[in-house]
Amino acid sequence: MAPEERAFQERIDAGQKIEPKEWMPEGYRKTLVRQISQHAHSEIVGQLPEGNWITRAPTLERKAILLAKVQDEAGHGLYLYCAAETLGISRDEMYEQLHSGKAKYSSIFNYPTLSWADIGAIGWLVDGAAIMNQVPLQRCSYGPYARAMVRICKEESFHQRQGFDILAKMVKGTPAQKAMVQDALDRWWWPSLMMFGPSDDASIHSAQSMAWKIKQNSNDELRQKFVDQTAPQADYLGLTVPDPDLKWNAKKGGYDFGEPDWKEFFEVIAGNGLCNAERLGARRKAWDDGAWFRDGLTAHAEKASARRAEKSAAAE
Amino acid sequence: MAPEERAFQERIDAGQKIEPKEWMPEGYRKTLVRQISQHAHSEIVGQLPEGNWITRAPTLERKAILLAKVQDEAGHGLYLYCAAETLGISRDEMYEQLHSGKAKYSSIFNYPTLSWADIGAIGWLVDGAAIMNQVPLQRCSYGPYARAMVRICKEESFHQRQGFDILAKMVKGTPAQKAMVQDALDRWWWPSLMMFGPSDDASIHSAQSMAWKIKQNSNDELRQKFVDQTAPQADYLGLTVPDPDLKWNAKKGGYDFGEPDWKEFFEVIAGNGLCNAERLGARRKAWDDGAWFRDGLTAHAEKASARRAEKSAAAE
Amino acid sequence: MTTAIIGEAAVDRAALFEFLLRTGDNALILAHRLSEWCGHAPALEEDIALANTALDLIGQTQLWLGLAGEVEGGGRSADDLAYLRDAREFRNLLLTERPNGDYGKTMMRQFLFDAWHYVILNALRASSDVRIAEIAEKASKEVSYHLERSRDLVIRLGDGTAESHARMQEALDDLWPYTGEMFVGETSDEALAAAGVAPEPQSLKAEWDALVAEALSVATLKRPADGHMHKGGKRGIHTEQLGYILAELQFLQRAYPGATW
Amino acid sequence: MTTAIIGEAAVDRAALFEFLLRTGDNALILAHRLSEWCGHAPALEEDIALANTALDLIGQTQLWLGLAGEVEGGGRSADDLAYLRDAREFRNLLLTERPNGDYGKTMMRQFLFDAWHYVILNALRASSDVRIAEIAEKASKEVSYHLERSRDLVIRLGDGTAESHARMQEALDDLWPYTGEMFVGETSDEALAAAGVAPEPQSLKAEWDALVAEALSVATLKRPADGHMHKGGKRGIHTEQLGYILAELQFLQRAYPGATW
Repeated sequence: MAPEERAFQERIDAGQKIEPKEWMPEGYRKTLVRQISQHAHSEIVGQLPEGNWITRAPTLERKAILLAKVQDEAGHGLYLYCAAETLGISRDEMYEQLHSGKAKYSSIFNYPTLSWADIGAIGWLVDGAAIMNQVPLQRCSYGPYARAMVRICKEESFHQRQGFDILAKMVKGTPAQKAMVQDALDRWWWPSLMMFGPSDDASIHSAQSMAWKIKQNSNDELRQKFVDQTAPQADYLGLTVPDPDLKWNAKKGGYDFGEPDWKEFFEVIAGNGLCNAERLGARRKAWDDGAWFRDGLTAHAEKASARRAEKSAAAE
Repeated sequence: MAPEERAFQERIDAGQKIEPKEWMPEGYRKTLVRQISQHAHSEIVGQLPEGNWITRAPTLERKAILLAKVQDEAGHGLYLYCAAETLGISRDEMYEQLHSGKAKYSSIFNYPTLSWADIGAIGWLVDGAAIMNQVPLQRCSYGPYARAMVRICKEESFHQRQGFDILAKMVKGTPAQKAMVQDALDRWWWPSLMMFGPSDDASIHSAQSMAWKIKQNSNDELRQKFVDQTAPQADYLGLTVPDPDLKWNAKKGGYDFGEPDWKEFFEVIAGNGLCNAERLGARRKAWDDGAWFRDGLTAHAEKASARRAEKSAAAE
Repeated sequence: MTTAIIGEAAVDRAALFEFLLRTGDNALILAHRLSEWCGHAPALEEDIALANTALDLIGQTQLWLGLAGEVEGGGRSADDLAYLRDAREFRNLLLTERPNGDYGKTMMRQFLFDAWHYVILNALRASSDVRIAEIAEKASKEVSYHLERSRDLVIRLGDGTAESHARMQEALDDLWPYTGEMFVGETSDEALAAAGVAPEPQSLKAEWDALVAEALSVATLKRPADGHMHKGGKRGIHTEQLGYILAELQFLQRAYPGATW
Repeated sequence: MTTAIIGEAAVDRAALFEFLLRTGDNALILAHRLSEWCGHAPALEEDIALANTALDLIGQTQLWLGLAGEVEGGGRSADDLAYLRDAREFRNLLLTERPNGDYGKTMMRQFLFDAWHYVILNALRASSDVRIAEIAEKASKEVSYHLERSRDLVIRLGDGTAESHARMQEALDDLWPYTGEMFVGETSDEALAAAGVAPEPQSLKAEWDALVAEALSVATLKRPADGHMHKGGKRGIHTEQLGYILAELQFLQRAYPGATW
């Protein structure tokens, strides 16, 4: 290990934050860029499955809450792109990677939202799993990312409660509403568990990320925590988790549960989810159709600054 | 009057039909092209206000009937374009005139269809008025036009009955349905009366068209006939015709009725109806977006005929 | 007809109800159109701004339609009015239901509406009906920000590239015939104006004209001539667009009648 | 579960109901998509042909869903089934709900569906359930004409200009992953096949493959590789498109419950 690398690791071990202009190993920078931009892309693509129900939200109040949520998510995307930019990559480069398929976004957004209960389930399960992943990131070694996470986690836990509230209202409603909720749980349960990624045994990245304090818990630890938190909530809602192996294990003080269908997981990652083509297509189209808009703003800014220069030259 | 023109007029006076390749005055040809192509354009544009409700038709049966009707109308467009083509103008030229705004279509289609009752009202009133105009055209002096009209009139009267049937069902339904029907009558009554055109006193074309037996009745005559037929039907449906001046005049054996708002008529003709821009825009877009399609078919036809020629050359 | 005693003024309850429906329906339908952009805007900042504007408008819808239901006195909530009326009962301006088109058209529609919205809300802050004055007070703060944004974008895109200029001019020309309706008074407006509840529509035109002319001039866009103007929205005669908007907006309430969400 | 005695065969009533819903829903949803073209097709002859195809499909919907309601035995009519089920209860193939795209894509979707529709209806003409055999007899005549038309257009456009070729190839590539679902059997299919009521879905693949391969070859189009195939429609897991289709399709029945039209 080179001396500067050793010094870097010692600072991390001492719990110090790394800041943008400081020296860092290329692998650290690359890992962070990959992870933060993937996270940012997920926020942006994540607007689509929820946006799908804004125009059909069942009350004005629910519509307002969903609009606010989607707005927050776009805001999270913004912080995260900014955090990634401190590592020397531009937002346009990151978009380019998303649009070309080089960069990923969370696979969960390749599932369709098929009923209003899905909006609740996304808040409860998907945001719930995201928070589980993100809470430790508030203590991540990279300063800008850790600070972005503080703000994001606060809003996400608000979203999670709102999602749960949608479902809590629906299960007290008509039989059709309750069936919608159960159906949403049936469809979103396993994909949510898969959000933590495969077992760490399978991952080479994980050990290094742990050492760098980019990652602080194993995928399996977080998944266990998620199940332990979520299973009783499902119970409270009067729902059945679609896992026959789920049961309380008093000895380990947590739930035993079944293995997700990783074949499906890798299929969706590979682009074969029901919505992959539509999600990426929508983002590409938004970008391409918006080229004239962005060019217009740039041209105006140039004109305006030329005019200011002219004016100040004339004034001298 | 030149001798051939006199001979032409004598044939008309004798009730003979004029056929495509025969000599005819240029004015006769022009009048017919204008009238037939305008009629054809009306059938085509008329698909749009009705098409607006196909996807929302309230039952499968009503949807099927409406589809069949719209299909008939496109078919009428086809006969009429063919009839006009016998006068030496191509279908593409006629489209060009429509798209450039040079050729008109019936102004009635620039009103929006705002409820399902409008579909009934269009059948009852708009097709009803159209039939009133078209029945005499079966005896028009130009053979191809007269023959096209025979077929069209048969189908139109079928459409009219179907439209009336929609309304008859609705007025026996809920108060909301009955209100929809009255509202449709309120909006379509006057535009339907205007379909006969302004009073003939105002028209120079009319006298010549009558002499040529292109036109057989005055606008006012036909309008009177339409009101006489329609007012009792409104009564039968339990509806109120939105004309305070409408009343039976036993002496003349017909109804007295008020004057349509000709200012509105000329506004809509001038392009200022609620839907003018949308209707013409939709037709232009269909045509422009379809260019690659038509080019593809043409290219294929050329390839196929070249292949056939090659084959038959090889066979010799 | 019944009359409602508000402060000092007695106004016709039906006229007041109509007025509140119009104001609420404008906000609801425009918010719907803006929501259609969610995730599809040409820049992330625009996604955020659109969601924010739509959110403000939905909040205003709740207030206006809530008050409308109260004034009507038939026990209808804001949700009932938003979700259970058919197209003929909607009172929004035709402008608000125009399709989004490209982002420039959406912004031009927004600017033309915001300028009017800003002027009318300012006037309503002095309404003799304190409930209206209070809602207008809150809403006008939000709308002054909407106007600042849409004016700014119209200027930047109008005076941007040749293409952005052409798109903005086309948007302006297309939408212009839908602006006249904002200043058309119905008979019910006179009574409301007399009672100091709401301004007469035509009284807002000069200020709107000035706001629009200033921005268009900076944007290097040509103000279209005032030709024929479409109208009908205030009497429930809409374009064919509204029916499709409502089919989507109202689906859940219609498909699951009586359910609470 | 109850069983229905049909001719000689006793089949599971629920399985039969599911099968009839699928067949009816395919026709209904595809007809809806075709209807969206009304007045917008690239040639007048195409407007006529599309309306005609949609009309045939609506007629078939009435027959299939009518029989489905009869088999279910709960008093639901074809209209009840078409207008009062939500998206999760629809059983159509995802292919039928794909957006129209350009006219080439619409025709490619039609061809891929027609070829399958033709093959399955031919098989159903020999169904042990005479009611199914009768409907299939009628429908297969119509569909053989649909197939003739869509095959012809795919060929002419595939082997037309460079642009029409490129558009058709893109349409084919986009739609291909939605074709696998046609040949996926659910457990209920086995019982129906055993009773001679309906063929097993996978048994139709060879004939479909041959029909499609022949036409694509004449059309100079490249058959995509059989990669991942989407499925879900038969179990009510649809794309996000279907909800919007139903909001529009069902509006009047939902907004005016119990009214007759």
